[in-house]
Amino acid sequence: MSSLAGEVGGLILENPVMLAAGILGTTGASLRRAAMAGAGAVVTKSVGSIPRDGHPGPTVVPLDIGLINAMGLPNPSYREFQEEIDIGKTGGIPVVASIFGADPDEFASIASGLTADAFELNLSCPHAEKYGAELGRYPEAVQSVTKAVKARVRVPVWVKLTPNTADIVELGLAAQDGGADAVVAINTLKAMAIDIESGYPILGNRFGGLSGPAIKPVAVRCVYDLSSALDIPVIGAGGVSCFVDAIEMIMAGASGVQIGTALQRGYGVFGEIIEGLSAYLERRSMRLSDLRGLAMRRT
Amino acid sequence: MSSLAGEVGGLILENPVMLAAGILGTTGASLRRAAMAGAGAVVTKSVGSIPRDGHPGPTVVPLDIGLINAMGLPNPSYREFQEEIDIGKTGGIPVVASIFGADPDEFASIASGLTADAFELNLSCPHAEKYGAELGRYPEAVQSVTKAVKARVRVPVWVKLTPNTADIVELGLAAQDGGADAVVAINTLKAMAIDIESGYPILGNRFGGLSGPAIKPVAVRCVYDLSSALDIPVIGAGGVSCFVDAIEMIMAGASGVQIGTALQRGYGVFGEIIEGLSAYLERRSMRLSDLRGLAMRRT
Amino acid sequence: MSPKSESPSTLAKSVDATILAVRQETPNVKTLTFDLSLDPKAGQYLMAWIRGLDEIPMGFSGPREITVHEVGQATKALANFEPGRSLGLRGPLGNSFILRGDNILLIGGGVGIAPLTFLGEAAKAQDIDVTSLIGFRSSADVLFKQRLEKLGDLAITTDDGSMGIHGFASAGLKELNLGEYSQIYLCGPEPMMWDILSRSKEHSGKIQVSINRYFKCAVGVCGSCCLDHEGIRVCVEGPVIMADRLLNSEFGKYRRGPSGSRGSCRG
Amino acid sequence: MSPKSESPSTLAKSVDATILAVRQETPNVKTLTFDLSLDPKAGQYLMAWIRGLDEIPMGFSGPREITVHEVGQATKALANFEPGRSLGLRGPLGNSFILRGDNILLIGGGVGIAPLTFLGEAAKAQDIDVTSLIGFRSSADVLFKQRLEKLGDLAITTDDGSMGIHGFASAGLKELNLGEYSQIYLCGPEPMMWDILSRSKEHSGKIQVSINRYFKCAVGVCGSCCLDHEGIRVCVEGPVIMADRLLNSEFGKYRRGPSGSRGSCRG
Ligand SMILES: Cc1cc2nc3c(=O)[nH]c(=O)nc-3n(C[C@H](O)[C@H](O)[C@H](O)COP(=O)(O)OP(=O)(O)OC[C@H]3O[C@@H](n4cnc5c(N)ncnc54)[C@H](O)[C@@H]3O)c2cc1C
Ligand SMILES: Cc1cc2nc3c(=O)[nH]c(=O)nc-3n(C[C@H](O)[C@H](O)[C@H](O)COP(=O)(O)OP(=O)(O)OC[C@H]3O[C@@H](n4cnc5c(N)ncnc54)[C@H](O)[C@@H]3O)c2cc1C
Ligand SMILES: Cc1cc2nc3c(=O)[nH]c(=O)nc-3n(C[C@H](O)[C@H](O)[C@H](O)COP(=O)(O)O)c2cc1C
Ligand SMILES: Cc1cc2nc3c(=O)[nH]c(=O)nc-3n(C[C@H](O)[C@H](O)[C@H](O)COP(=O)(O)O)c2cc1C
Ligand code: FES
Ligand code: FES
Repeated sequence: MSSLAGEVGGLILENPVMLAAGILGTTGASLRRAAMAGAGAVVTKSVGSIPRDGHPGPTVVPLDIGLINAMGLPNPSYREFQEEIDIGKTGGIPVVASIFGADPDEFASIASGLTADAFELNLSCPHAEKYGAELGRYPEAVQSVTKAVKARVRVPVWVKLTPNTADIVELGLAAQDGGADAVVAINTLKAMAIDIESGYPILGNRFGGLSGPAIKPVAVRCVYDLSSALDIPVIGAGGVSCFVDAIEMIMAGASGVQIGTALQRGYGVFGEIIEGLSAYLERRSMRLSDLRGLAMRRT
Repeated sequence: MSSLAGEVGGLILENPVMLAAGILGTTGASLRRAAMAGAGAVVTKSVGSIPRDGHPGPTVVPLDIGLINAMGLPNPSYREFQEEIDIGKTGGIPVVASIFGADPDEFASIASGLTADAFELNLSCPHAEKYGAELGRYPEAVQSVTKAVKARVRVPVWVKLTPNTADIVELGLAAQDGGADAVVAINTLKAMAIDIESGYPILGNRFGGLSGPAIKPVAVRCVYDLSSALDIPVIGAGGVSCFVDAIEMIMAGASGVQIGTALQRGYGVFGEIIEGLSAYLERRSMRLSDLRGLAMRRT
Repeated sequence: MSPKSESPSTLAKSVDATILAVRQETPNVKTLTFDLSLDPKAGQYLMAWIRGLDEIPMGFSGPREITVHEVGQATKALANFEPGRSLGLRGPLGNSFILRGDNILLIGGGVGIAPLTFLGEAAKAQDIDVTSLIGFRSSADVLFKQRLEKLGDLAITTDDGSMGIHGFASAGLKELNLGEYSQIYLCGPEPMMWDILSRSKEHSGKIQVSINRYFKCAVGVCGSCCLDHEGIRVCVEGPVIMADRLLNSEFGKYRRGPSGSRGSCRG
Repeated sequence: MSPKSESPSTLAKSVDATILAVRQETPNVKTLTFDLSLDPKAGQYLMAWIRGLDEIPMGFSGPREITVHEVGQATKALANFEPGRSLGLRGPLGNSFILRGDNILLIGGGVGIAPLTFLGEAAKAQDIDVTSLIGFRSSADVLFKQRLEKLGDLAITTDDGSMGIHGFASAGLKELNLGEYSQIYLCGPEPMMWDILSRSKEHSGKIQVSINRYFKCAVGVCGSCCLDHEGIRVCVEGPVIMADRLLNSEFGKYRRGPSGSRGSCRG
């Protein structure tokens, strides 16, 4: 069987398929379960400095084309969260802590208060006031937050980028300049759904973030653009539901692939994607590195 | 039957459902056919100052969730196009000329060289170098282009906005400041698809614009945000495929609705949407104006 | 854990339903009947969208009804809905109770009686013998007494002795021989269920338990409802879980609140 | 025009096919056989994606083959594909010829013979009588002579008289009584088809014509292929169109190029 093992963003992984931030990442047990289902690494729910209950319901709108969510970054605060990370670690694979804050200091203090295999900076959640994309849309903020965290931790730092921008490459370059070990693209697209029976916006928070199959073409484009312009690795996320999607992301230049909304189908997606990827490589006698960025070489 | 007639962006329309720019809008005959199928107005293919053949094929990628296209603004130039507009006019409804240029002067000179019921300024095509979103992502450019066209024509001027930005409201306000009579939201999302058999980006132009059901939640959010912030009307476009979608757009604040990708199902979509809309209003004894912006009033 | 063992998540969209009737069951419990059926199986639940306020999980107490216990803002609002008012329903969601054998026992308390009654009625329609043991604080809180009496033997306990056996539901256990029943179904407040479970471990292979956790997405992605130590996504793999899987879980020990932080399971 | 009269557009995604065999038919025409069938009906087409270059429409000359006339960059590249090489195919697209009656006539020229031959073979399999009239520049250009001979009567015309009747295909018309045939199928260069049509207007209700326009999207949205004056989307409502709809159209008069500007229909 073709080996899928290798380095991704400063971590050595059994395979490049990971659990995305905020997906079944609130408890150590669910992180460990993703590990047991075959994930190469897991990213936790984004945690901040104080406990948050999140937005009122509905928090999701299930659609044929994907999901709109406005969870609102519920989390028990990083202080209470170390325990979950430690339980997650018993799954035997790297646990990446996703964190969010309102400024470089808050990010840095959370990062220094947690022990994890890597950090992912959520500079991209589109539906939480003062956090996420409200900072992450500005290259200067991306750079300064990255720099502040890098100065405080010794593990790899990934920066998760927002597609709600005219130029994601600008944001990626800012992360790189700030010293990021990798960028993760993409978080959700700012979106909304209205109930035509009542006229109410469906989400409790009125608007939220679109994920799932609908955003895959946007994500692939972002990964391609970032991979073409950056020197650091790009980790792809957005609508990956099967091994074909994973290959598309890798061909666009992704070093690793994160799975979010597809977990609706259950933890089995990890096995399916990993097996599909291996079988594809074997059938073509290719290595993973042959696939990576292939689309950039096809002209 | 509930009347769907009313003013939309300075035009009096039989109904608010229109053909979107670039969809079956290259010939006068196809514009007229949309009119005969029930459209309230038609927008032409975007025309520029010199003939363009467009990008090499593939120009579209059909997906379950929508379509990615990179036509590349093929058009015979505005000089040759007046004839098609005139034929389109025989359909008996307003014909809106969509135009594009690289700067305010080019826009203005095209607009003054054409006779149409209104102009729609394409400041949002995501896949043509020097045109569309490459200008339209900058509020200053949006404002100056709008102003230049407004100074030269006496008919309504609509500005079509790009969702490939961190803040579409900024762009909408710029259009309003420039004197626009309405904004149209949204054009396509910058996107890409890669063939996993060969590694080639599928589109001849490598990347293109995503349209169809996938982008409706993004479009609804843009329409809602714009309607909340602007004084001028907002015309909604993006993934509207049935009357339910049209109602959602109108509840988000849209004065009119444009149909693009759904024309894949044939011209019959106009009839379906218009009938569905009328029946809905009648069932609830509501007027169109009761629906408009309802979501903003539901808190 | 093989993927096959996971129940597929149900992708239900919100539909608009109108309240046809509201029945006051006890001082703080009401049953709402809808104008449409989501065709649920007993044990499944829906997400009830109270527009402008919140969306909360509710079990079915019948094919087109839910029974609401007023405990906070959302349940109070729901309980105050008048007939004719509409709301959004997303469901049916989750797995369901599975009928096994021809002689079943229902054990429950509080509003947990709701799904059990729905199940008992379905069982009865299939000629299965139904015995029920239900516990409440006081006689005023007793729910669905008549519906359950129609199904077969019914034992009631009250904490204050105002009706039936004096004591917790577990007090009624003594009068029953659990070995007799082909399957046992449990739903009620967590401390009560835990009390029953810890006294009947040897039967845990035939006890189906409907449990509550904090649900947000109800489609199995957000992680809010995950149950330690297996990481069971209760919203899609539950709410019905075999008792033997619960014995070594967080169940009866703690549960998570909306932020994900651990708290008392009495909440 | 009622929506019912429109053929539904076919949403085909690109599949990867490998060339199994390449047959040189004439000096500038080759037939490519694929390793898979898209299960087309005669008259339908596919979009052939020559990776890195272009995507172009091609009719089927059989269930798993296309016949390519080298006229420009894309067709030349395609004709030079070696067996073993792969390409992307999107199809089958568009409507198809419809067999009517038991005695049909095929009239064509150039590479337009390709879909007619596929149709004739399908007709023969259903015991329909097939007569063919085909026209070429010269004997070296004659295509599918053997395949058509097997089907029934075959008349050939050449512009230079090097084979068969001397003259255009219309010269062969005189020898046929069009009234005899249950249905007539036409495909070839536009001036030739127009020539035939204008000489057989009284039969236009039973002539099915496969036409070419400039296709870009092939899903019926871009407007590139629309035919005046009805605005027929040839890519999804065609390529086969009844002759009576063509008589008052742009057909035979002009056609649009890639920019949408009108040009000669000889292009
Ligand atoms: C599968 C399932 C089925 C249920 N069936 C019923 C039923 O048939 N009848 C009934 O009355 N109640 C039922 N509940 C409980 C009901 O959902 C909560 O009582 C309700 O959400 C409380 O909302 P509130 O705003 O009124 O109270 P709050 O003041 O918000 O909370 C009161 C209590 O309810 C819990 N709770 C609040 N929100 C949720 C939530 N989204 N998910 C789970 N627990 C929550 C809190 O932990 C707290 O302990 C069920 C819960 C689940 C998970
Ligand atoms: C429904 C349909 C079926 C066809 N079937 C066949 C077939 O079986 N065999 C065959 O050899 N040819 C067929 N053609 C024609 C073929 O598509 C063109 O010859 C080819 O696209 C030319 O591409 P090129 O790059 O080689 O030439 P170019 O130099 O680009 O153009 C040469 C000529 O082909 C026409 N053309 C170019 N591109 C297209 C296009 N995308 N759509 C339509 N016309 C185009 C141009 O108008 C020009 O007149 C068919 C066309 C259509 C519309
Ligand atoms: C319910 C839900 C919760 C999410 N929570 C977070 C989060 O806490 N932090 C974060 O960076 N991204 C979060 N995301 C975004 C995902 O990690 C991912 O970037 C996005 O959903 C696109 O991937 P997908 O299409 O595979 O879901 C969340 C997404 C969903 C659907
Ligand atoms: C094939 C195609 C061509 C298009 N051409 C144009 C164009 O020329 N000018 C323009 O402003 N928008 C163009 N658009 C964008 C549409 O007008 C519309 O904004 C977008 O497709 C979203 O609507 P839809 O989802 O209903 O298609 C085009 C879209 C498609 C799919
Ligand atoms: S409630 Fe979100 S995973 Fe169960
Ligand atoms: S080729 Fe685009 S509409 Fe026919």
